Amino acid sequence: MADVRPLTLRVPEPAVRPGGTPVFADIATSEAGAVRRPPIDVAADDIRDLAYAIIRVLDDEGRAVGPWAGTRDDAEALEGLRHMMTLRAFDARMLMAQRQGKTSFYMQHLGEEAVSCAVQRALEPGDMHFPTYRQAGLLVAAGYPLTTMMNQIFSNAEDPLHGRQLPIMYSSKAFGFFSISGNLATQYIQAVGWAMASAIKGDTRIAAAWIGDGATAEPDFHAALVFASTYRAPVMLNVVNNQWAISTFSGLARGSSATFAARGHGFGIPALRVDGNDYLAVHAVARWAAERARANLGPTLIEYVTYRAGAHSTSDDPSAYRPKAEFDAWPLGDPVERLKRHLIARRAWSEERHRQGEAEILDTILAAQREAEAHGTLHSGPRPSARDMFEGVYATMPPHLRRQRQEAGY
Amino acid sequence: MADVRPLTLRVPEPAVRPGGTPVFADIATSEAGAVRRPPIDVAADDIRDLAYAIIRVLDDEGRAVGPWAGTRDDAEALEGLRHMMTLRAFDARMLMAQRQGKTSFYMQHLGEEAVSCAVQRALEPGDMHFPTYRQAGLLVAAGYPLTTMMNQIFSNAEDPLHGRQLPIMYSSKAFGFFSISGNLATQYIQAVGWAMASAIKGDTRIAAAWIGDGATAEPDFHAALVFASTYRAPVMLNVVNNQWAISTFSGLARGSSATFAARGHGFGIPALRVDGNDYLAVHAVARWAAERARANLGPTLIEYVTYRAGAHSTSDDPSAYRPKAEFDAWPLGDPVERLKRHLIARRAWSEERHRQGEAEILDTILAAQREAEAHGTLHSGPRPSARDMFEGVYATMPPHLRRQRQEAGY
Amino acid sequence: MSRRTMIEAIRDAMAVAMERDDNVVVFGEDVGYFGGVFRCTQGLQQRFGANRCFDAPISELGIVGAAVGMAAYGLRPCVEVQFADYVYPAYDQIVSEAARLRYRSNGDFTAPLVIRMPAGGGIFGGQTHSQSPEALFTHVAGLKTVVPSNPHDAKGLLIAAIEDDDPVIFLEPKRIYNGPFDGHHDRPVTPWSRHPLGEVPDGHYTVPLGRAALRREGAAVTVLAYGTMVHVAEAAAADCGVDAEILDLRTLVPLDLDAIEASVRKTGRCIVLHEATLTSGFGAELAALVQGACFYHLEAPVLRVTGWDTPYPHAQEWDYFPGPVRVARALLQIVEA
Amino acid sequence: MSRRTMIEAIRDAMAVAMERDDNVVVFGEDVGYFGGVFRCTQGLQQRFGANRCFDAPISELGIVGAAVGMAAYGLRPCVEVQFADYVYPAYDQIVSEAARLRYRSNGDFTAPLVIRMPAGGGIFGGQTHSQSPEALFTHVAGLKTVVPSNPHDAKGLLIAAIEDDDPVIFLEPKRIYNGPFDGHHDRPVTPWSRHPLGEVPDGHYTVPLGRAALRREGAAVTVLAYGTMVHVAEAAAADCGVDAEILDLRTLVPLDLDAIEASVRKTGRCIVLHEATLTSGFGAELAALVQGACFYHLEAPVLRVTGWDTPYPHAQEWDYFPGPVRVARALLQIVEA
Ligand SMILES: Cc1ncc(C[n+]2csc(CCOP(=O)(O)OP(=O)(O)O)c2C)c(N)n1
Ligand SMILES: Cc1ncc(C[n+]2csc(CCOP(=O)(O)OP(=O)(O)O)c2C)c(N)n1
Ligand SMILES: [Mg+2]
Ligand SMILES: [Mg+2]
Repeated sequence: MADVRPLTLRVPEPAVRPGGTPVFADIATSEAGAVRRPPIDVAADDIRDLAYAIIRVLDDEGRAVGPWAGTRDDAEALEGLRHMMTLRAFDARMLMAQRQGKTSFYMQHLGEEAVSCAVQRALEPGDMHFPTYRQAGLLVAAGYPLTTMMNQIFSNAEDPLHGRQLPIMYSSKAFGFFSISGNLATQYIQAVGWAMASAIKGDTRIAAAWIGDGATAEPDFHAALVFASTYRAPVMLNVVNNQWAISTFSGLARGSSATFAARGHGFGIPALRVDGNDYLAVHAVARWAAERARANLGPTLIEYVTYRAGAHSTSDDPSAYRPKAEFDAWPLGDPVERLKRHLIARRAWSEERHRQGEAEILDTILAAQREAEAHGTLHSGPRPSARDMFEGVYATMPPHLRRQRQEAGY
Repeated sequence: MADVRPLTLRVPEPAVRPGGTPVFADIATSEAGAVRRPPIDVAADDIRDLAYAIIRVLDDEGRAVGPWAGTRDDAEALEGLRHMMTLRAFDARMLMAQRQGKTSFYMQHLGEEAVSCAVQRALEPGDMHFPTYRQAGLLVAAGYPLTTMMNQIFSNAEDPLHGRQLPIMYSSKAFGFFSISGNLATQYIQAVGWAMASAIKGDTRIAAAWIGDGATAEPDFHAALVFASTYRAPVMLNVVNNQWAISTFSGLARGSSATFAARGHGFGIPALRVDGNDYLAVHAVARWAAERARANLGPTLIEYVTYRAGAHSTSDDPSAYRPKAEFDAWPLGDPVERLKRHLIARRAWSEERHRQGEAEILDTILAAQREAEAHGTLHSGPRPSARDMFEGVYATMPPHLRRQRQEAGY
Repeated sequence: MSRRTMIEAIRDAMAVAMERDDNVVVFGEDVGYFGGVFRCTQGLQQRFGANRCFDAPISELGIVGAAVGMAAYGLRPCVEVQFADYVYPAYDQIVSEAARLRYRSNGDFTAPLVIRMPAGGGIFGGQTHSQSPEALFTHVAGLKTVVPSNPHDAKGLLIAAIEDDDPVIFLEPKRIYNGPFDGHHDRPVTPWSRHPLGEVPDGHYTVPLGRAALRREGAAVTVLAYGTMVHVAEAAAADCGVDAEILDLRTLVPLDLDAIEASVRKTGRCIVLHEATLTSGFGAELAALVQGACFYHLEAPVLRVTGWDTPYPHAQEWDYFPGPVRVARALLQIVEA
Repeated sequence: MSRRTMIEAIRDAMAVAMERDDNVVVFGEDVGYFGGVFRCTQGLQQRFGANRCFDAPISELGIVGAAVGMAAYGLRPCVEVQFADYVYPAYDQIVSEAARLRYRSNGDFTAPLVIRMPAGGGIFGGQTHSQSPEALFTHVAGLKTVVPSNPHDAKGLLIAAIEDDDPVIFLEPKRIYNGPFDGHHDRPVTPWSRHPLGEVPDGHYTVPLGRAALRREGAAVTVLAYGTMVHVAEAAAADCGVDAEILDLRTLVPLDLDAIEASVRKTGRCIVLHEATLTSGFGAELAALVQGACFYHLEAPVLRVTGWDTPYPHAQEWDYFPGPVRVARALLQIVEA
């Protein structure tokens, strides 16, 4: 053993840090339209290569090309554009509201609006999403009232969760949106359990699990893959790879694997990788997975390749850990711009209508905000009652909690 | 959606249950010698097929064939045979001792002796195993005193762990054997941590993690793959697939994947699958992984395909959940028989010397047992002191524990 | 009415609940085809199908996490964790998810599920088959915690737990699965068939969560116990002749504080028993509550007789277990205080 | 000697420990290049290299599990869990592994590691950025649990914890990272630079584990507190004029029972404070111990002023937090009892 050299620890680092020139050499983009579309009953083993490709529909000229094109007509694509624009404008207003002290905390979607907005349209009413904090597009695209979202963001008297939960940690059974947990990844296995329940009951509804690239390292991700693989649960397993997990780049969680989609392979779960900034590709891929699930063919793992253009949250300043201009170098562009160009190319939209649309959307949001603020914001105006803090811990309040509420004076 | 049919839950079941005729249709055995032996610096992606093959060295006539043959000469193979025979005889005696009430509990290795005995010889002194309860072959092959093992099994006055730990949950730093945990899988990520520490210190020692097929469903398995993949830790990740996890067949944990080795793929970890009842193949594969780790090339995942011929533990009766004659139908045979035939074929051994060897080994074990029993057994003779129960909770006994010990009268 | 062991009573509770409500499903490690390592689910798969009772991969996290999702869907999962010592991988799903789902979603989603687990020592199970982790659950708002001490209660409490709309931790003292073990480990084992509480009504009934049961009326001291320790308390009182009033708490959260207060006010003395380690055990809460509620009635400090602050040792099991000798000593001590 | 915030003191403790001992390594989520979301590890990677201070994937289980393996190898890992609310995925590795490794291997392997985590509320963090889970650790034999209340102690205790041969849970009350917050949330924030305990010695020193500190001498009632609640107690005493003796426990296990007993015997009254939920909180253990050890000296029941038995709400944070008004009320109540 004399010639054995000392071991060393590899600590993965992103290609560039602040001050450097942004590069994305490891995002090997496929040509739009180049990746095949297998039948939904394909064997997982026969599409292993798809976990290393990137399914794209929109080409550089804004044309929708290839076998994955065609799941949305122009009217539907326009609706998608409006959803993404709404989400972006909503985020901008709420970021401002946070800076104004009207809420404690906010998390935005900048750059990754296509993912949640398009997937929402690929599922059916009654299906259940188990989202993270970065899928408010699911609510927006489902038509959930913006005012209600804001009521929660402002923790005001009309907050549907009565001030108990953090802003943006929405919950709406009626809109197929499971209560967001502040704990990463926990909802992933719950989605599989929900899907198993649907199968147990002979229902036709399916579930969608959501997780970020960083959170795939959590144990619940594994449990979900095991259970989905074993019971062939009717669930979409979505991984939103937006390149960052607060300050750590996606290579830290990904490790020696080239992609997150590949995580499915060891479980015999078909895996696809898609351009997450391509609304049409996201929709097509999600629709494929939803059809699979609903046909009782089991789970599909989908990696959405996108980029978190904004800060992680209002508590974060990304300039401390990544180059400022990184989003400009991002090879997959801006989802709003890309869908807009597509619609303009198809003469279903124009620059002018776009500006007009932005203005209309802003008006809607401002109106919603006025309405919400009338019910109060975090530090001013009406607020949820302290009495309510004691409610909902149990279905019926047990004696010890009643005593405590009395002691508290409510 | 009118034509959508009700979903159904798939609950995997083994091909046969008690009363049925044993089959192992899903164990697709490769020909001995047929699987290629890549260089240790091969890219994980280039050997994906090896996770679906079975590396075998010993053919049906007992010849050692193919590129994986040759890591053990006859003397070493004989030594291996002796280790396996010792472990088997030790198990038989201790099972009897348990029935006689000399210990509370025992777990045997019948049918899978090759795995731990051969892997032990592929590593170096100073390396550290993080075993489960079914790798006592690591101690036997390392020359750990049988009497000491029995002292612990009998929880007697000489029990190295002072009666605190269950029988068979051994610990020996000196013999490279990490303290066994009764909790499944926890040691898997610890092995990765130990290996990372070795790399941090510029050491040359490597770690070996051990887990059963069933326990791969536990979260620690995932954490280990993530960390090993990210930090490229010098660790062997061993999965002993002995087909059963108490009453559940390996298909329950494996789910829709064909193998456990494939679990490595999503992490870019090279994965091999080996005939676990072929001592020479096990050794060769483990040596390959150990060389990789020591050359700073990172982790290897190895699935050992074997069969748990005995009961799960002395608390278990497998006839309730699997056909009695299943082991007879097991396509990979008996590891002791197979290595014996090989050595006889090479004229390095004979039936007569084998019988003689068995008798010698039994004598050694009986002598060890007499010595151990002189120090007591669980319910008779000298035993660890109650006073000792309070020791070792902390490095120094804190005041509250001292008070409790006094209260207990010690 | 029929005589049943605690295992049979628990099995019966699940069968009754599954029969009455299609939404009740049972799963866990080895619980399907095999019927559980303690046989508590034996026959359920045959009777209700693999759709309703099935084996799970070895992942307590997965089992509880999936159960939370199922409960959110509308099922009532009753899952088994093979030993309470193995519940920790599921702890996050219990604490962060099941316990808080109703609260954080304002009732939009709920988690009516039961997590059954064999707990406690006395079977030479060493540190990984002997733990009593109840205090790790009683600290968590949103959970209920139940520990039955006999077949009659086990069945009634388990049915109540399954029908409850909140997550319930159901700890089954495995040492009394087959008989009312009183801590005299050197004496022959009594079977449940010779104990009045081994009489178990057929069919559906519940023992409501949150009500203690008086096991022995007495005037000298109140003993608060649950699970196996109820029987140890009875044996100790008999052994030393102290006229103890023994309350079987049955449910730790919600707790029957009224019954506790009434008894301690009467006796003026209180001993708290559990097998778990002393520090921050549930006995601490009981002692704190009793001294708070009955301060002016107490003639002696509340005493705790519990497991020591060490892991559960294997060979020294009977030195660790708070048996009738230690309890009797405490009874004599407190009545003289 | 220099003035430091608690964040700076904690960072300094790690730097000192890493400087003195090559075996000390620091890792966790975002702690490497970025220096931690609370900046506690800022500069350590630059100074000691990525080999000694590095980012970890988002897996608390993996972080603690790897740390156990490293500790068994011979390192002294000091890892960060980003919020105490996120420690549960690592709970099994802490309880079943780190805590029992020495015991179960009879000292053959040990787990000298420190798990740092920001805890407590007061930052509008809601139920997932506000928890105080100390009681979930104090119940576990083999663990030590530390909660500093100021920069001076934080540094000395953290160095002691890193040098300790057993696993230490190190809970950092995040609300006092930047100043001695006393619960008067409507008043301007005081920085540590204006507090005497913001004076932090340079270089190496330790504050030994297991010793409480007297923060205020008094005759009327003993207040047992730790972390943020020490400052709340001081404010409450000042507000209501009760002559309270305030003990800052600093270490919960091992506990300085001698100091507690001495004080309660003197004052005859005792109030216990914490932010965690009431039931089975560490206050239960303190109340149980105090009534047990000082029964004949107590003139009133031990009172607990704690968080309510609910998840930590977001908007009602100040209704939940046991602030100076509630504490003052309890002080007045107990001295009149
Ligand atoms: C269990 C747990 N650990 C840590 C955190 C703190 N945390 C919140 S978000 C985050 C990063 C998540 O990154 P990723 O999964 O990639 O999602 P993204 O924010 O990029 O959408 C971390 C570490 C948490 N919320 N829960
Ligand atoms: C965390 C945990 N859960 C459950 C158990 C109970 N248990 C002990 S062994 C076992 C089966 C393990 O099967 P496998 O991993 O295949 O190993 P094998 O026994 O076949 O060697 C189970 C479920 C445990 N010890 N730890
Ligand atoms: Mg991300
Ligand atoms: Mg197995």
